[in-house]
Amino acid sequence: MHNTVRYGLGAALAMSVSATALFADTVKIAFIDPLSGPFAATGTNGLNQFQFAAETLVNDKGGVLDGDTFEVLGFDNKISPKESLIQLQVAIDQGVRYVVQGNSSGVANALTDAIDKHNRRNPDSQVLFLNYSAVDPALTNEKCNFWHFRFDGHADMKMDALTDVIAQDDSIKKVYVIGQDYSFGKAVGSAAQSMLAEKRPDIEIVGNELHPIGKVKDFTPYARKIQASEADAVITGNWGADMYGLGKSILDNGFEGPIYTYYAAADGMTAAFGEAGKDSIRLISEGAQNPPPTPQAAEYIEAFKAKYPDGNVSQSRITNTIEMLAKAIEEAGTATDVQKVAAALEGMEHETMWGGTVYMRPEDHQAIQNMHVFVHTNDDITYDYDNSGYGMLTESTIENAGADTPTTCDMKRPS
Amino acid sequence: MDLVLVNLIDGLVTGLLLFMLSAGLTLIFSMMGVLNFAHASFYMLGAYFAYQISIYLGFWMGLLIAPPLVGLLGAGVERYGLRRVHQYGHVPELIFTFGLALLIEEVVQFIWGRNAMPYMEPEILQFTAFSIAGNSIPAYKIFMIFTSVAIFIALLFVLTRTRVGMIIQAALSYPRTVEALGHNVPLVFMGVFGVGTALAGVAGVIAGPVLTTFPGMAVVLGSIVFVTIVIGGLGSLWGALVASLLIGWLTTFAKAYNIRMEDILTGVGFTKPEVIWDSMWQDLWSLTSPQIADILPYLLMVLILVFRPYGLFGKRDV
Amino acid sequence: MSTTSALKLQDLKKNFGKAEIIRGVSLDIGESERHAIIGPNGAGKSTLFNLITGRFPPTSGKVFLHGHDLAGKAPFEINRMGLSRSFQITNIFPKMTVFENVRCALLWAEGYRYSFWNIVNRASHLADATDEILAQINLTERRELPAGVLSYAEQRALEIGITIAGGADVIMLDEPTAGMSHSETDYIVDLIRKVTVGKTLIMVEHDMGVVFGLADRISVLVYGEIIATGKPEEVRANAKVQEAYLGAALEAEH
Amino acid sequence: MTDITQKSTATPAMTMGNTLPWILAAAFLFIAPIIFSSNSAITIMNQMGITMVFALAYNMLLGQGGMLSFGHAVYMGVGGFACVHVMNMTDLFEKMPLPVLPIVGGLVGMLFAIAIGSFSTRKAGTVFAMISLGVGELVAACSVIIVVFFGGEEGVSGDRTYGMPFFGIEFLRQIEVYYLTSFWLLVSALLMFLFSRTPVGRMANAVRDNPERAEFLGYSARWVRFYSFVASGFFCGIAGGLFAINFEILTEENLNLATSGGILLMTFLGGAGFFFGPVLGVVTFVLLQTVLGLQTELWALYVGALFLATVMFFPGGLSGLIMMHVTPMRLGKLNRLYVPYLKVFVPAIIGTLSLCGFIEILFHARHAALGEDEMTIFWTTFSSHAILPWIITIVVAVGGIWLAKQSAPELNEAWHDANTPDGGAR
Repeated sequence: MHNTVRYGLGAALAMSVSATALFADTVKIAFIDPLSGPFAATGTNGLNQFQFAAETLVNDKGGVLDGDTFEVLGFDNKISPKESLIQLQVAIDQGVRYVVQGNSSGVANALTDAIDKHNRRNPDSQVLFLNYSAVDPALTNEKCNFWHFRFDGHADMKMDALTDVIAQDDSIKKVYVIGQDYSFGKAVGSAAQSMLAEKRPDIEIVGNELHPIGKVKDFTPYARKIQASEADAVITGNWGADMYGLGKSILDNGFEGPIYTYYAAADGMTAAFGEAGKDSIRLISEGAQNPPPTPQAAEYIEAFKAKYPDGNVSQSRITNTIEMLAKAIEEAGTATDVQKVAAALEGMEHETMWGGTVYMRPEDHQAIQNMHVFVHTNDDITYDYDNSGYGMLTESTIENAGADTPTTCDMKRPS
Repeated sequence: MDLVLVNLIDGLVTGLLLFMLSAGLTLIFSMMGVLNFAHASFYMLGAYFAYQISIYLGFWMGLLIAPPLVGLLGAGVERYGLRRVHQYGHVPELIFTFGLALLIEEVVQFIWGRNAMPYMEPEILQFTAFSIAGNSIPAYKIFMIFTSVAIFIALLFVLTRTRVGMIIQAALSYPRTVEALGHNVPLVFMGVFGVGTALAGVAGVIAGPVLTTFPGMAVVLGSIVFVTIVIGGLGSLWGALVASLLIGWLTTFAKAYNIRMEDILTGVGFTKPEVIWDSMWQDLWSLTSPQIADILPYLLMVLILVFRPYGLFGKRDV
Repeated sequence: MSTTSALKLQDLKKNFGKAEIIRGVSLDIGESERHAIIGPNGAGKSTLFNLITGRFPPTSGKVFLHGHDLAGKAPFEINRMGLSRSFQITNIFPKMTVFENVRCALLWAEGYRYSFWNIVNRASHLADATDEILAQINLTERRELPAGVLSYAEQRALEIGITIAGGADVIMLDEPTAGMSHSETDYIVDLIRKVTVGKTLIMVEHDMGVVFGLADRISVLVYGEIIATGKPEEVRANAKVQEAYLGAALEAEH
Repeated sequence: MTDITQKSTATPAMTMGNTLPWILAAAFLFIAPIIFSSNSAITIMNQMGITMVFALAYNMLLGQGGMLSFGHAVYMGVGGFACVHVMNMTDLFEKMPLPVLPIVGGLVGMLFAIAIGSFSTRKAGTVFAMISLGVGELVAACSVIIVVFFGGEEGVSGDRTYGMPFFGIEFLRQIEVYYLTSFWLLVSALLMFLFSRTPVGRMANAVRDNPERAEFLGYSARWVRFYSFVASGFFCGIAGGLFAINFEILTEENLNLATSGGILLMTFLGGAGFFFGPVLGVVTFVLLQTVLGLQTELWALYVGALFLATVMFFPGGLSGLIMMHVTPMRLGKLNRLYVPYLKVFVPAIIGTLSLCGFIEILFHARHAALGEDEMTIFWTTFSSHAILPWIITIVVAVGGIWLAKQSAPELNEAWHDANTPDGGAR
C-alpha cells in the first residue's frame, strides 16, 4: 500500500478551502470499501484490481478525452454504512464524481440512497455510483435510481442462471437451500425455491433455512441436517467465514454432491478448501479464467499477478466497470457532467475481454452479461487462486444471463 | 432417533470445548473478580501458535508447546498489566481486558494476516471413527471429547487432592482469609491466570482445525464464554461444566430441528392472521429455532440473572 | 422511661447455618435514652446491630421502631422511618468531598427524594444545614477535600456527621471509637454527646470507659444473650457481668 | 485522586465561573463551521457532536453511576430507528418541524430504558454489566430478525427534508444540520450537567461509591440507579434522533456490540471521572481515527495499544491527566515539572514513534506489492527491504524507551514535590 492513495479526512479537516475545483487532467474515482478490519483483505484486493485496471486499461492507452487519466482513490469505510456516508462526503469534497463500491449490500443501499439525495440537493456536484459487486436485487428494482449502475449480476439473475444449470442435471432430485439470515440470504432462498419450482417441478426442496449471520461457531448440526435430508445438492449464498465454516462442515460430514455457492472462491477461501472441496464446490459468477477466454484476459491476469503475487483477479467485472466508464466519458465528451455520462452508459454494449458482451440495460441500469458455473478443482487450471494450485474451471456458460428478468424499476431521469 | 444420537455427540463436543474455556475463566473470575474479556483471545492465540508450530514440528508438538506458551503470556499479562490495573478497581480491570482483546486481535492480524489459516487435523486422525445414519463422526471429534474429559479430571484432581488446589479452592470462597493466612496471593493469582489462559490455549489448539483459525474466532466465541460461567455460577467448576453442556446441546438441538414459532403459537391457541405480510407479527410468526439458536444462551443468561443472580450452581452473587 | 419505646426487640434470634449467634434478645429502649450494648469480642454485638438495621433478616423474633414492625423492610425504608446508623468499618463516600458526603445525607430528610428538577447547588438552606453539621463535627476546614484523604479520626467524625445529618431520632453507632487513641476517643465521645442531645442513641461498644460516661443504661451481651441490663453502676455491680466480662476485659485494658 | 467529581460550590446560584465554559462552548460551536467550512469537515463535526451526546449520556452511567454497560448502543439505536420511522410517516412528519424530532428519539430511548432498567438496575457491578451485554446481543440479533422495525441488514432510511420547514429552513444542506446538532448538543450537555447537580444525580455518585451507605441515608440504591439509567436512555435516544437526521439511515451497526464497545473506549479514553471527559474522548478518538487512518492501515493496532496504555497508566483518562495538574498549578509549582517532563517524554515519544516505524516497515515489507519496495514514513522515503532502516528504528526505539525509563524516577520526585505545598507536608 502506498500512502499516496490514502486521501481522506485529514486533508478535508485541514483544508478549509473547499476543494471542489476539478483538476482538468484527472478523473477521480472513489473506491469506498473496507481497507481495515476483518474484510480488509477483500477490500484491498479490490482496490488493487481497480488501480491496476485504471492504469493498464485507460491511462497506459492515453487516457480519456484529451489525455485525462483515471485516478482511483481508496476510502476506508470499515464496512460500516455510517462510515461510508462520511467517506462519500469527503470524496465529493475532493472533487470525486464517480464512486465505486461492492462489499455489502447494506452499504450499497445506504450509498445509493445518500447519492440520490445528494444529487437532488446539490445539482452542481452530482456523482455516479458504479456498483461492482453488491447483488441485492432491490438496487436495480424497487430501490433503483438514475445514478446507480450495477456491473455484476444480481442475486436473482445469478439464481436464474444457476437453476438453468441445475435443471439440466437429472441426477439432482433433492436440493437443500441454506443462507445467512439477512436480505441477501433470504433473496437467494426464495429465488431458488420459486425458480426451481418453475423449471424443475420434480425437484424437491428438502430444506430452506436461514442461520444467524456471522454468529455460528459450528456448522456441524446444519451439515447433519443436510445429510439427513438426503439432498443431492446444496445451494448457499454464504460468504466469508460463514461460507467456509458451512462448506467445511458439509464436506467433513461426507456429503459428496455439488455445493452451489455465490462466493466460495479467492480471498483465502480457495486455498482453505483445497483438496476437500475438489469437484464439490461450485461457483456462479461472471468472468471465466480457466480456460482463459481471450488472449487479452490471459495477458491481463499475468500482468496483474506479476505486480501483486498474493492477489487474485477475482472480480473481472472491475475491468468492465473501468472500460465502460472510460467509453461513456468519451462518448459524453465530458467527465464532469455526470448526467451525460450516465446517459451514455445507459444501453451501452461492451465487448469484454472475458468473452461475450456486457449490455447495460437502460430500464434498471443492470448489466446483462454471460454467467458461468465454475467448479473448484486443480485439473486443467491455468490461473489458480490464492497460489494454491486450485482454481475455478468453467463448467457451463449461460449466455446473457437474465436478459429477460423483469424489473420493477421505475427509473426517474432528471429532466 | 439416530439423528438424536449424532446431535448428542455434536452438542457434547461443543459443550466440552466451551467447558475448557469456561473452566479457566471461572477460576480466574472467582479468584480475582475479573471478568477476563480477553479469555477467548488467548484461545485464539493457542490456535495460531499451534498452527505456526505445526508447520515445523507437526500437530502434536503444537498441542504440547502452544498451551504453555499461551499460559506464560497470560501470566505475563497478569504480572505486568492486570496487577497494575487492579489497584484502580474492578471496572478498569474489566476495561483493561476489553482493550486487551482488541489489541490481541489486531496483533494477530498484523502477524498472520486476515485470512483463515490452513490449520488441519493431524493426518493420523483424519478418518471417520464411525457413522450413524450416513453422518460421519470424525475421529478427531472423539479425540476432542477425550482430551477435554481428561483435562476436566486432571483439574478436578488438582483442585481437590493437592495442597495448591486447596489453597485455590479456599481462595475461591474466601479470598481475603487466604491472604490473611499468609499465602502469596499475588503468586497464586498469577499462577491461576496462567493456568486459566493455558487451558484456553489448549481449547484453541484442538478447536482451531475444526472451527477455523481466523482472526474473528475470538469474537465469535468471546462473550458466550462469560455467558456460560454466569449461567453456571461463579467459582463452580461443576457449574461451568453443566452450563457448557447445556449450552452445547441447547444450540445444537435448536439448529438441528426446525422448531417453528408458528407451531408453538398455534399450539398455544393463537390463530395465524390471514394477511400476514406487513403485519407487525410477521417476523414473529416466521421465526424458527435455527435462526435464534446462537442467541439463546444470551436469553438464558438474562433470565438467570433476573431470577437467580448467583447462577445455577454458584454460592455467591455474581 | 416513657411509655412508648423508641426501639423494642422481641426475642430476636439469628443463626448462621448451625451456629446460633443471637439466641433470643429482648430489649426495650425508651425515647431519648442513651443505651449502650457492650460485650466481649464474638458476643454477637455487630450481628445484633445488623439485625436491628435490616442488614440481615432475623431467623425469628421481631424489631419494632416506634411501635412499627421492621420485618422485611429494606435499609432505606428503615432509615426513612427515623433510624440512622453508622458502621464499624468506616463507611463513607471516599471520592466525594466532605461537604458532599454530608449533603447527600441531608437530601432525603430535606424532602428532595428522587427529584431531578431541583438543582442542589442552588438550595442555600441545604448548604447552610450542611455547614451547620460540618461545624458540629469540626470539619469545616476540610469541607472541600475528598473524604478519602481525611485522617482516621476525621473520617469517623464524618461518619457520625453523616449518620445524624438525616435528622433521624434513633441513632445507632457501631463501635464509634474502635481503633482510636485515647485522645481521639475522648474527642469522639464528646462529639457524640453533643450531637445526640434529645435523640435516642443505641451504641455498641467494646471499650467500657467510653460507655460509662455516656450511656443512661447498659446491656451486656455475652454469647448471643443479654445477661444484664441497667444503669451503669448497677451493671458494674452485677456479679454475672463481673464474671463474664469486666474482670478480664478491665484488667486487660487498664 | 483523579476520580474526584465536580467540586461543589457553596455559592447557591450559578456564577460566572459556572457559565463561562458554556458560553465559550457555544461560541466555539458557532464559529467552528466558519473555520472548517468544507462539507466533509462539517459532516465529521456532526458525527462528533452526535457521538458526544451519546458519550455524555453513557458517562451518566459509567462515570457518575458506576455502572458498566456493554450494550448501550441499543438505546441510541432504538431511539434513532423510531425517528426514521417518524420521518417515513409522511402525514405526521409534514406537520412536525425537524428540530423537534430528537425528542421523539429521546422518549423512545427512555421508554426502552425503563423496560430494561426495571430489572437490570437491581444490582450494580458484574450483574448489571452482564445483563447489559446480554440485552445488547439480543437486540442486535433481533435487528436482522424483526425486519418490520429494524429493516434487516440494509436498515431503514428516511428523508429529513420532508418535514415541516422550520422558519423556512428545509435542512437540505449539511451546515443547517450542523447547527441543529450543535443546538441539541448544547442543550443535552447542559441538561445532563444540571442532572448531575440534582438530588438523584448527587446520589448517583453516592451509590457508585458506596451503595450500602447510600441505603442507610434513606435512598434505595436500586431506584437511584434506575433513574440515572432512564435519564441516560433519554439522552442516548436524543443522540439516536440526531443520528437519524444527519445520516438519514439507521442500520444494525447502530445497535451492535462494536458500537457499544466503541463508546466505552471513547468515554474511558477521555476520562469517566469528569463531566467533560467524554467530550475530550470523542474528539481525540475521531481525530486519531481519521488522522492515523489516513497515514496507516494499522491504525486500529495503535489505538488499541494507546487504549491499553491509558487504562494502565492514566486510569483517569485524558481529563484526569489534565486535572491532575490543577494542584501543582494552584501551588504555583507547575514550572518544576517542565524539565522532567521533557526528559521523559521526548525520548519516550521518539522511542514510541520509532517502534511504530519499525512495525510499519515490517508490515510494508510483508504486504506491499512486488517491486514496490519504496515506502515513506516520517517524510523519509527508503526501501523497506534494506537492512539499515530496520536497525535504525530498533536502536532508536530501544534507546528512547531506555532513556525515558532512566529519567522516570526524577519525574516521580518532581511530581511529588510539585504536589506538596511548600513548608512541610500536611
